[in-house]
Amino acid sequence: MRYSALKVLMEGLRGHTGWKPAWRDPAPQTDYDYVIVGGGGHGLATAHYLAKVYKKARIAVLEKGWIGSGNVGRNTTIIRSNYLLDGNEPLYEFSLKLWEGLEQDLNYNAMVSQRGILNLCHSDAQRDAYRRRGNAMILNGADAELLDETQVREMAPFLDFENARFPIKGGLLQRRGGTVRHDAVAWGYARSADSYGVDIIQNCEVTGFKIEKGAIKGVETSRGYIGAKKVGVAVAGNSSRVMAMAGLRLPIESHVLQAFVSEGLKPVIPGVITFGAGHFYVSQSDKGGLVFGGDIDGYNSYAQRGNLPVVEDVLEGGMALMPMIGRARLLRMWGGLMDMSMDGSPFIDHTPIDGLYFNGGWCYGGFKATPASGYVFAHLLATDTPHETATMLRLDRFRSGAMIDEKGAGAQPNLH
Amino acid sequence: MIINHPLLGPRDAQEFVYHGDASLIDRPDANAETALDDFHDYLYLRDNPAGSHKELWFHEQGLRSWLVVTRDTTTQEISLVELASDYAKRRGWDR
Amino acid sequence: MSQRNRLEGGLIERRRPLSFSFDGKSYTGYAGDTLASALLANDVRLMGRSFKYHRPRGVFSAGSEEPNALVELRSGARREPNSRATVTELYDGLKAESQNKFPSLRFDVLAINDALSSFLSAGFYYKTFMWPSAFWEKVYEPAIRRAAGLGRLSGEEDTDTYDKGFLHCDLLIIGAGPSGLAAALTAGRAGADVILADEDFLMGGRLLAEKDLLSVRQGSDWTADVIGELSNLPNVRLMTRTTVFGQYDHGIFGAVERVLDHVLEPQPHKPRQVLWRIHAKRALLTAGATERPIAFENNDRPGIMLAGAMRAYANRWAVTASKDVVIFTNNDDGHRTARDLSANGVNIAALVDCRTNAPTWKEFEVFSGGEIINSRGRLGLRSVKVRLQDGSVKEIACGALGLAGGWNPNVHLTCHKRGRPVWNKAISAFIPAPDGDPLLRVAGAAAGIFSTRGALKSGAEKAIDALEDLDISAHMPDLPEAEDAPINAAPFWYVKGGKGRAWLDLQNDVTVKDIKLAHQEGFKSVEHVKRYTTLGMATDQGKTANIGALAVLADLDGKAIPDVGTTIFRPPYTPVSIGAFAGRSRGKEFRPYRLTPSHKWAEEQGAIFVEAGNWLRAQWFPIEGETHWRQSVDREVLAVRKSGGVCDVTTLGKIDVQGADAAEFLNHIYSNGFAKLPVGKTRYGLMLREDGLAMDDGTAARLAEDHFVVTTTTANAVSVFRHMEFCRQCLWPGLDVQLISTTEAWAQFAVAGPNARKLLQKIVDPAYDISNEAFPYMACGEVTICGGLRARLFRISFSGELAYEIAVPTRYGDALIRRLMEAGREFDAIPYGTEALGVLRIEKGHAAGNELNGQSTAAMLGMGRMVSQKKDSIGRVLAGRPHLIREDDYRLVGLTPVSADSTILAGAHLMNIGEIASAANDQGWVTSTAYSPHIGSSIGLAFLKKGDQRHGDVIRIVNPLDDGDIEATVTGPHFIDPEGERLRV
Amino acid sequence: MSDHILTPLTALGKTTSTTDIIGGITLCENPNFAIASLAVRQGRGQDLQTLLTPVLDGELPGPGRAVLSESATAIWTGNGQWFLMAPLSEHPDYAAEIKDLVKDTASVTEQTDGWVIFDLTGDDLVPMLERLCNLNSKALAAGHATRCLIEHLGCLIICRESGRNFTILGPRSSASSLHHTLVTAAHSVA
Repeated sequence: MRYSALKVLMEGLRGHTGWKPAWRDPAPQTDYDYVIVGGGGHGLATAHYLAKVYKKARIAVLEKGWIGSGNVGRNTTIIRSNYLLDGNEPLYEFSLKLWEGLEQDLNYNAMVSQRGILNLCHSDAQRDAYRRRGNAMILNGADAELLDETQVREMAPFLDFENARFPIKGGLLQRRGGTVRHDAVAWGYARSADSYGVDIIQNCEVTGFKIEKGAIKGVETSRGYIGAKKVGVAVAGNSSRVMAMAGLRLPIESHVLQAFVSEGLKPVIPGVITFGAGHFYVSQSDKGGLVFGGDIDGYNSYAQRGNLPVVEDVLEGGMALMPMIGRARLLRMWGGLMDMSMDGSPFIDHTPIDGLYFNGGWCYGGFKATPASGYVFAHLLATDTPHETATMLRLDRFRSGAMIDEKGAGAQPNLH
Repeated sequence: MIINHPLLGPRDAQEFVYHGDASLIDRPDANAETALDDFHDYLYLRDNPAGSHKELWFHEQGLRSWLVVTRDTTTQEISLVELASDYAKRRGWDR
Repeated sequence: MSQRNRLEGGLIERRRPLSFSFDGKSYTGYAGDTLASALLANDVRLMGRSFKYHRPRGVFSAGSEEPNALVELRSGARREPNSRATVTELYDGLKAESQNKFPSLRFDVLAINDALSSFLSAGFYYKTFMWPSAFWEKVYEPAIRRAAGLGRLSGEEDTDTYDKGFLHCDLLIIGAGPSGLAAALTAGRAGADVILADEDFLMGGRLLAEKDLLSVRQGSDWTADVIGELSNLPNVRLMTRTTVFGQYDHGIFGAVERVLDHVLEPQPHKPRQVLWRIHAKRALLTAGATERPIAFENNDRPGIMLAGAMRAYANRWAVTASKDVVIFTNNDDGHRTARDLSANGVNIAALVDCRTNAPTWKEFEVFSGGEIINSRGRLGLRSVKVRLQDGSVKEIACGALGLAGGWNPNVHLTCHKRGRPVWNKAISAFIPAPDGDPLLRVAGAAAGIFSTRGALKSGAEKAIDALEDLDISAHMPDLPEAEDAPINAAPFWYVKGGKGRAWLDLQNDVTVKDIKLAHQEGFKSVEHVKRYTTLGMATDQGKTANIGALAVLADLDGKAIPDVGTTIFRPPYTPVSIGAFAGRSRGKEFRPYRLTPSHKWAEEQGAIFVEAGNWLRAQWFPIEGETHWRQSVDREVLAVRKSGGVCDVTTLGKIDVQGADAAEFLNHIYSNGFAKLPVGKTRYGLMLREDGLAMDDGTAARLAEDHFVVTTTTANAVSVFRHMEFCRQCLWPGLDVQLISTTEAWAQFAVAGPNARKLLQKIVDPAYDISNEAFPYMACGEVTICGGLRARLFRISFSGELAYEIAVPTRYGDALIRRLMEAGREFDAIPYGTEALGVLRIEKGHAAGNELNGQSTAAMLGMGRMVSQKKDSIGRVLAGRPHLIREDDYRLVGLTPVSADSTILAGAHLMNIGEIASAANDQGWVTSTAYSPHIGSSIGLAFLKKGDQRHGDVIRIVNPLDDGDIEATVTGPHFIDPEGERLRV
Repeated sequence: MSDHILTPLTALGKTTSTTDIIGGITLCENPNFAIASLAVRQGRGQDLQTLLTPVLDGELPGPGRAVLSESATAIWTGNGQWFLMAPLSEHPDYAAEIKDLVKDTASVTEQTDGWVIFDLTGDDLVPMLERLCNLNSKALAAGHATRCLIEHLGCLIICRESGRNFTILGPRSSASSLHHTLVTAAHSVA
């Protein structure tokens, strides 16, 4: 069923009796050509592109709970491609281009809103680093602008310029950055994948892999055994748990990242703004809530909740940057499980087991990468060769020393 | 969170800095044939368990002791806290 | 003054009238009123507009669960959007505006949405606004954003102050209703360290809102007695106006105390709110219960509210929403409301009870087995339509309708650690899982125990229980006789049938139809339904909405409610001001300052300061006639090269390393060797991370066989010390070595330039020979200066000139800089700041932060040979990985522009001449740049692929960000004195 | 130390100590403390104790404790680590004194200038301390001494009399920020 303004109008007149389920609720078949483990944004996007672009069939997405119940439904909805290193930037720029065509591709309005992302800088060294990054972005075909203090004032006059502990010296602006309605991304991909015949199977937890002579044969699930020629795993914070069932140890730790939303307010904040001298970034949703976040709690965790010190740290940053929000109220806080990798960059690669592929280590960069991640993972599953934008995202890069360390923080996940 | 320091008693986790899996104490022999692989596994690979986890915390805003904390990563329950130096010595690192 | 709807009695102070205004109109209320009760007293029912359809709305509750009566409180910079009128304590001069309306509350143009509602069904926006694609940001979204949102922020800095604090107790009791008070009494008498917190400005909870709960005496009297006793107990802390908003790990609770929100303006220095972090050994949740409505067509009009709230308004605030009231109930509690109101002289036009066997009363008519199926009244309720048991329909005129759909225990805090409540059939509600959390027990209505007697008893029992964990023995106090009747609620959630809309989530305008539509479209999981319809996402977090939606879903799936699932709550319990979380850390106090010992003196010199981490450092020292920073910096640089200058370098990290094995320890943490460093000598050292990349560089001076002083960069002082402690305690715990930071203890100044020695010889006491022979390059030692002051002298250089660093106890730093400048006058020595320091080190080719950025190998920095292969030092092994030792890796080089007048900018990228600028052709980037008065042009340091083999080449420096594209010659990184002769003179 | 010509400044950048009286609270910078840190060498704990007993007329304090004796104050600062404090005027080169005393049983480091020291007195300081640091302030008794965070600063707090008399050590370079914090908190509760 195609969505359109006319359709909405007609259904409105006939009491909405005509709307069909956005996706089917099929029982698992005995075997598939492709089984995607994880019904989050990345898994569903992978299924969509596998079916639509790579014309594959007999595809299933297995989700242990309800689709979109992971990080795609619990993040701060930001999209951007303002990365520095060649290992990352092409992938995220590819992702941003896919975002720009998403509504038409999916026939679903995920409210991709390119109102810009502004990274503030507070020192000369920080500006030098941003110039290096901005130039790298442009050289990779992305857009970037380096603003001075005056230009930042024009964009965001409500920032603290007069009484700031760390004065704002300027910022790196990517106008094509912005936000997307996060849940709708999962739903849009699910609906589209379903329309191409992909089986989306909810409440189906993978409990083991069947591996014979170093090759994958299928997966054990809470709904029985499902055979598969190829299995792709995209389970974010649960990567280590799931891959351990295949006997693999990963260069990944699971950490909690908290996110916050305020009560609804009339529009006050134009795009996305990030503080360069503290842990705080913010945007305002179409419903009016200030959506913000900061740093991860910093210790290994599988509990989808954080603790107060980080909340205070984030909001201290918020008040330091924009003291006008003091009388706005924090409405909700929640935590997501980040698959923090050892260099802060993701993996999209085959594993030592034939037919078993891994997509993870996204840290908190996962949401913005959803379309590209799905696309290039589908490419890898379909062709067994890495997509041109993801050639360096290998699992063995720490052995060779080819880290992709944007922050230069070294082998410590909670610093990325 | 509250970390029950073996010397100081309960202290707010805010005073500590987290470092990661306590296996980082078991630094491989740099002169072994397999040193490169050993150090790779040591520094980069993690069990990352959902459950009991031995991990390193540094009491930066306190007495600057490194601790080995045994914590359940699903419930955050802390079952054991010991001085890292004791833990390390017990594992034979007393040179 | 006319308070038409004010009744007799109540807990308000009639002797203290307060004047206030709403939407510009003035009214009067009494001390003890909330804004909501005062408006109702003045017969104001219309208080707001809903989020989506802009429907007229009035007050719905008497507490923090309020979805409708949200106002903009106060004005100017203090304007506070989305303030609940129901918990806003009335004060003299209070000003409130209604919100989310234009032009006025009575006439709001966006009410057009209501007429178009059939096209604005749940999730409609996901299905449209897609064509043409460019229109979303330009047309559709701006319109949606303008319409959305609720109140307006002032856009100005919040002028009030906030504070934070920490509390510790044995037992934290959350909620001061019957069970909370009984618990506090029990624990207080046992001598336990108790905190009793309540969000209300009076303690007592439902006891304040009810009559005849306690048969012995009036409820509020017992309450008064108990509070009296508790306030006299030194071990009990009573906290009113305090919301415990969240439960965190290990018994830590977040609470916000609204210290001065009930006055016009806080006094100077006094915080408006305080955020408390409460460390409780045990906690008891006695937060009571929230009444739930019954959904029917047009159940959202001003005047329609929760029955229990009506009762509270009548009993506590002596107010009724109207003189003619109808009650719609599915339980006996609704009858209690009707009787209390009628006893207060309110006309109960009818009591409609969906149960067929409802009790009857002489005071008013009861319709058993009846249902309310619709209502009238655009801006305020005029009548309700009742379907009687026999099917006939009757219209009843009334100004207010009370809904009594049973009660939901306030389980919120038990969910904050992901605890899941369980279904209780007897009261058809979710209650906390029994013994779900040893740290947080639950008593009273919050545990599903609705009778007053039960509440009192369970409160005391749970307190005894909790204290037992702490080996504190407590005993059952004498509790008053109290009502003990069950409410006999029949599970009845919404009226079936009817074509119109029946509201579940009043604020977000989610109706029964929306839930059905979501379900029809495959959004069957509760979480999907919430997210698709926005149910429970409003400022009230669905406190009165979620259960109704679950009931609708249950019917659609033909399941029982618990089988459909539950929705758990996240912190905060009610929304908390962002300012409170920040506390004192705002503006200039966001983070503490660190000031150098020469700060005072530098200020006197008119120095310009710059933030370096938390440090403030002098950036340059402008003198008479200098109008541009470059003039000052060039002058400072040239002066140092020509004669001499002094710079405060106290900010460098200093770590005292002592012990028999100190040297062996340094051998482990530095990649180069230290074992053989003689006493009285300093050595440059490079630290790698275990992954083989450069972590930090600095010097180590050997003051004695068993004593070194290690310096780190300013930026890495903390992390390097942490790393060294890690190595000491975790990796080599057997070594005899002790570490302590002395960064703060010593004021340290660099004295640099050809005349540095002459200058210092005027200060260092004659007993110490610092001639080139006696005190050569890299020497160090303890000396005395100025007639006997202990000092440390290091002959090290960052500038490339003959240079020393001299350190004295910090308290003498100010005196020393003054003495140094005085002694330097004859050499025209000048003070120089961090800018000149930067230029000097770039000219000399020293790596600093921009090069040591955590992405560089020793080889990239030209220090590959420093990594000793003879010993086991941190990072040596992994530094040998193939990618890190590849030949074509980046190398540090110098750059000078081909045309001297062009400027090199840090962050520009390098391309080969003739190749197009692209990522594929990228040859490297410029790390640091400066104008070198010594060279007479802009210069730069850069990482260039194979740079060490390309000295002399000309290369392109592209900077698309600023449309920059120039050519430069590649040189070695040392622009001055590559052989280092100047250092040794 | 002989009479050199340089005049010292207090951590707050003054030539004399600063005192603030806010309500019933008196806050006074105390520049007259010499501090030497002590870190026991491997396996020399007993020897160190023996050498120090005369100075402290007693044992070195254990975790969370301080010995407030006539001649010197000893504070436990970590595993096998202590601060020794004595009047600066009488002990201008305290670290050297102590080193001569303890010889090679411990590493000694001069810390006199590493800290700003505030004496805090009043009838009831608990409400103020509750606003400042995450300690059970009302339970602090004479002889308790512990590290704590005060407004992002790692401090050391010594209780001389429960609720009424405390000494707070903070990093010297942040003396004015710490001073501002203490004054603000005092005003907020005064």
